[in-house]
Amino acid sequence: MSTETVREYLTEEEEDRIGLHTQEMILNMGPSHPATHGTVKFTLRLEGETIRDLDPDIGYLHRGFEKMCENATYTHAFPYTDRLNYCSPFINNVGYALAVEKLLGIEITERCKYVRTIISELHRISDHLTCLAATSLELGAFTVFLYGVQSREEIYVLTEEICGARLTVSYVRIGGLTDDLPESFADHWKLVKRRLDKNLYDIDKLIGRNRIFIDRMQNTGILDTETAISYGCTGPFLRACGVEYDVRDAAPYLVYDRLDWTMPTGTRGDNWDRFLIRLAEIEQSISMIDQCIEQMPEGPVRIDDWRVVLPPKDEVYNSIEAMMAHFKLIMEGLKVPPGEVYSYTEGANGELGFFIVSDGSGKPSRVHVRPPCYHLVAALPEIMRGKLIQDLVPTFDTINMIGGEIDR
Amino acid sequence: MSTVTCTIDGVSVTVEKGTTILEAARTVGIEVPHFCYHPALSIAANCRMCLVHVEKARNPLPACHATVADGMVVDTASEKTKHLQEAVLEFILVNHPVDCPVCDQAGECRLQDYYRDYSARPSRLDVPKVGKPKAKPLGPNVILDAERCILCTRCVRFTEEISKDFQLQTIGRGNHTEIDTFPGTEFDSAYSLNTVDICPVGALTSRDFRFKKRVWLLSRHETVCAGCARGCASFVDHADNTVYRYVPRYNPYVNDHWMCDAGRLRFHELQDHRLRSVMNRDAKGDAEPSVGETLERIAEALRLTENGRLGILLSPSLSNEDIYALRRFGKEAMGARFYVGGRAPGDADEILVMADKNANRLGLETLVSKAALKSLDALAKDLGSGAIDVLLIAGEHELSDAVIEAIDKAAHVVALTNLDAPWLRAVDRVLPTPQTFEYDGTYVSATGRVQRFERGVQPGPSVKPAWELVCKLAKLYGYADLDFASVRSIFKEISLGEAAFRGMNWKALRPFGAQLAGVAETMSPTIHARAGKH
Amino acid sequence: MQAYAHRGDECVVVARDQLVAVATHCRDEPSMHFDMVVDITAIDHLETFDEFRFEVVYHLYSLPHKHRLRIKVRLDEDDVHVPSVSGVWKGALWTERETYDMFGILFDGHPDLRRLLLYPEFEGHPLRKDYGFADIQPLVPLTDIGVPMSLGTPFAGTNRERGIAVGEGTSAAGKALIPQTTAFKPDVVYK
Amino acid sequence: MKQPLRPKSERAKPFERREMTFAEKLFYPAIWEGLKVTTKHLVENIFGRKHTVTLEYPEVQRPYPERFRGQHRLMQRDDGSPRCVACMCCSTACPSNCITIVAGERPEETIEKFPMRFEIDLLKCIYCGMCVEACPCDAIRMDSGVHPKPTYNRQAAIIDKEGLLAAGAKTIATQGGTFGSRVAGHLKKHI
Repeated sequence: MSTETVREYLTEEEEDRIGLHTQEMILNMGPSHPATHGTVKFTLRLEGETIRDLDPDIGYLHRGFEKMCENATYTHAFPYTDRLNYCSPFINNVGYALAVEKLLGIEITERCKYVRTIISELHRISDHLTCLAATSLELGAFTVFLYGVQSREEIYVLTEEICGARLTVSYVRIGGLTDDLPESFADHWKLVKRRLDKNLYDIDKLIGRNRIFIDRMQNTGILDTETAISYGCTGPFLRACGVEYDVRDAAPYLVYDRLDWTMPTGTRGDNWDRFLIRLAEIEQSISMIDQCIEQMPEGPVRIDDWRVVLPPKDEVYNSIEAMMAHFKLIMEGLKVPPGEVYSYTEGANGELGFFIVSDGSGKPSRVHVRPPCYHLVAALPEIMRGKLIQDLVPTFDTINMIGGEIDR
Repeated sequence: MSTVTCTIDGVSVTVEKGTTILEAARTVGIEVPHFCYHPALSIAANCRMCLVHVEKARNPLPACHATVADGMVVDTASEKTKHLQEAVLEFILVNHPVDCPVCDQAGECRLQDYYRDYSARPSRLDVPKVGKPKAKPLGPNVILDAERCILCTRCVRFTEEISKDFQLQTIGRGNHTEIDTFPGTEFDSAYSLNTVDICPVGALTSRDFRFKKRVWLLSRHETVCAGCARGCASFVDHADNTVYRYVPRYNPYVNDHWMCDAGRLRFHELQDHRLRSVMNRDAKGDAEPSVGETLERIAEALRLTENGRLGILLSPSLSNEDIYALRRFGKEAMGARFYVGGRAPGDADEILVMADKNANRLGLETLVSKAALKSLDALAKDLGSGAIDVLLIAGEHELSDAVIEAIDKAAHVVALTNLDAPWLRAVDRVLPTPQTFEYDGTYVSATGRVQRFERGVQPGPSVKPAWELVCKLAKLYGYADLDFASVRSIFKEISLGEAAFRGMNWKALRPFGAQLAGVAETMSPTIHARAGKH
Repeated sequence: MQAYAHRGDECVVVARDQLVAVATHCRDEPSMHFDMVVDITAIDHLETFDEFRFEVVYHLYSLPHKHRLRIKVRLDEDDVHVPSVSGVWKGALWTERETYDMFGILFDGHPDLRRLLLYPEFEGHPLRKDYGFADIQPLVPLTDIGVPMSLGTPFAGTNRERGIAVGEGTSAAGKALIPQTTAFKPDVVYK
Repeated sequence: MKQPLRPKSERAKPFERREMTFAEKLFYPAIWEGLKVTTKHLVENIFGRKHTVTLEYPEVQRPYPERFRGQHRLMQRDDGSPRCVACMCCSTACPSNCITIVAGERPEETIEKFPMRFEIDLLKCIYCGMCVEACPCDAIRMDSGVHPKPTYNRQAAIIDKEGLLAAGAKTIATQGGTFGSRVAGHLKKHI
């Protein structure tokens, strides 16, 4: 739309207000804009290159996750949770399972806790790598993107070995896991780690002290701490503001209180802080997985209660007791006592919450997800107001919006 | 009668003297697990699942058999009792085959339910299972899998006490005991399928329903069997717009827990021979004539008919709402003559089956007075003498050749019916109406019970209930007074205007219905013999 | 006011007119210091309770004290108004919009209460229990987006009101142009 | 000004940011450094393919892991008939409703129920493995090691019983009649 056509619609008052040289204009960015990976649309009100206002328009990937869960058994929801944050499906699986287990009031086995910690951290690395790679890509550092996704690819191969699929894992079950870690896991992890270390080193070499990159990241996308808290921001975003909050530390679940790890926090709350925090967290996650492999005890990964977990297959084939328990779980799903819980875990982008209401039947009466990036995108207009349009790209990248998660 | 007070799981219960612990617990909502106990059958106390601990009693007592005494303290849920339940289940399951995948009972099996609720742990016993005959046909409708049987003898007691034909017995001893018929006979009782319902496990299965659908995939709606004038309360189980089975629904005023085999299996006939499309004799082309267009033609013909020259042949198998709408239209708008047809009478027995095969004769005779209804012979005579120009046939009928011939001569014959029948060849226009399981309505049974049935299956797009068609027809004809939006509004008008129905409420018709005023409650002597005792 | 705990989650049920006062107190009282509203959503109790139908649920968290609280407001079916807490926590801005979108609960005093995840033409509120799992939305006709509104209008409004398409491949009507939404479309399997 | 209340954690480790040195401010050393990395990769990949993770796909194929969830197969009994007894557990457990089974009766066999039709719509299937988990007879498996192949039309993506059986093999699992295999563990556990 040319300047003339815009002018046709302006009243004189508006022309006075806007002035001659700068004119406000409305720009739609998305829903399939190259710099908004994930389907989201921003309606920008621009004055020159300055963003006067911004309205994120989400929902293009809305699949009715919460409604689907109401019509499925508790176990059926696992494939659905895979598709929430598709960069770290294990964390969603674990978060959902922990919520239902909290509602059931059951305690999972020791080994299962360690395995769940390992897979959560594994996918935290994969999520952070995706975020770092995409940020670099959109700021022009294509090689960094390749190194990042190369390591992520290795993690996907490992994921496939653990559960049989790269992305749609559906690995965790209420009361345990579908299966133990494969025997080859520790060896394979060593290979993945070696490649990861090398790639992180290369990434640091490429952009760690590169002024072109740093100038785009440093002092852009700043949100002051008070506002960030008020918006409900969590995760690397909040830690970049200097707030020492991590669910794994504040309310340790699984085995996080037994591991030795640090929580990197930033000082300025800008994009560069978030980028560095993610890099540092990858290192922490690597060390956590190593510690878990070392500490992990032998034992079963499923609890021994046939009202919750499916009996072992050879029992099902050969004994009527296990067969009946199996049928009850398949036909009706596991019965969860009436009640409601809010259970929270640290997702890759912050607090991943599941609010589950049960009416005592085999199907949940309500499942609600609190996606971590939802609150970050909600704060985006606040961050970007008065800033330049080119800063929107790195800011949106380090917020790391995941379409599947925010739209559900 | 004197009462006694006892404590069950800490809850104080006051019941009549002679009540069993199990029934006393039920009055306060405590469920004691049981297999062999059935409220309508004698007490056998052989499954031992209902064992409970009673304070001061040396041994655990079977709750279905032991009667409540004053001051008794019963526990049905403590660790001690739970241990008993686990042990009994473990014992019952020793010889149970691993059959859930092929067993039709899976999904409504007592063993599965109780195992999950009261045990849920592996068996400690590992002995070879006793082999018994599998898939053995006992009779035309029932198949026995003796391995799955837990020998609760509910079926044996049913044939002895309810159907009274003594066709089943237990043979053999110890863990080789089996249910069987007497040598050389087969289980051909008219009530044999009730044993399938009361069988708590998958030992007796229905030959008709076998492997057709898994029960957990079925939807269930309340309905009334329209097979005879008894009007047994029942459930219709359906999935994907297909009826899979009828199951009796407990109604102490009508059928207690039971239902006859013929009534249960009648849905096949109704489904296979049902009319789905509008038929129009003078329609051109292959396209199905629309309901609206056909109704318009009928209204046209009615407008040309003089008052008093319309005949309406009513069937006693129409619902009260259909009859009421037809009566109002016929009487008020057209001054019509009413005739009664219906299905021909058949066999009867002392238990449930009645000779009159029409579900709603009492309703018809109450809503359209008996005097106003003329016989089929009168219809043939009136048609022959030319007293009727237009004949409207509503509902299901079995007509003799003479009547069909007479109908054929009438100038304009319209049918609102649901089944294919020979007399349809004499009809000019047919509008399909739904079956009992396809729409909402009420019937009056021969004993005067008004019962509601609800829609389970969705009929085709051109299938409309008779009352709806009549309301539309009245509108097209130019009689605007007849304008009902739903069955509920018709029933409301009936309950306000008709003396026999006065005070009835659509919602309150669930679950057991209401008694028609002026008709005494009469029950089948056989099935209510035990009920009277309690 | 009524309080209970289940599985360690503490919950308070407050009256609707006291909600903002309670929320402000929770935030400002130093011993509570709930500085973050973690989540806002609602529950539809259509089949469970008779005396109320909806519960609006607020999850609060205090960063320094590390404690959590759930606040509930119960609403009747025919009066689904609740005061907005967006003045207390900014995190309520979107979560309340989403609750409105999914349940049709109206938050009085919310600065910009419109649909968030769904498109403006969507009929009904899908997370209500009486919205069928297999319900299909009507087709939204293509709208003429050639008439832009005056640039002086407030920024808030529905998608279509502020629809000026600038740039290639973008459509201002956005989601409204998606032909017949497939959300919640059933899968018929057994024929 | 009063210091705002903030959570404290022993784990927290604020990192310090290094200011850019003069050399870094000049761009060129950093660019040179980056070029060194990429050149190293280039050289290493030309001579030795040390870093390449890509495969020359149709010729070189990555072996799938043991747990890989690929295309389904139906296991066979010794006589080649399907082990499936049409219990419908898999189609009940399937979250995407992609399995169609019609049961039939064959009175002459010991296990008198069998699937007359067994179809899987691979376009609907989400490869979650729930059906394998739900099968009480070891009849359906997803360990064929074959990934779903693209098809030219939708009909070709529906595999029928014959197709599934052809991919299957004889199972080693036994069902309903062997004793002794499960014994010891439970005896130890409960006695």
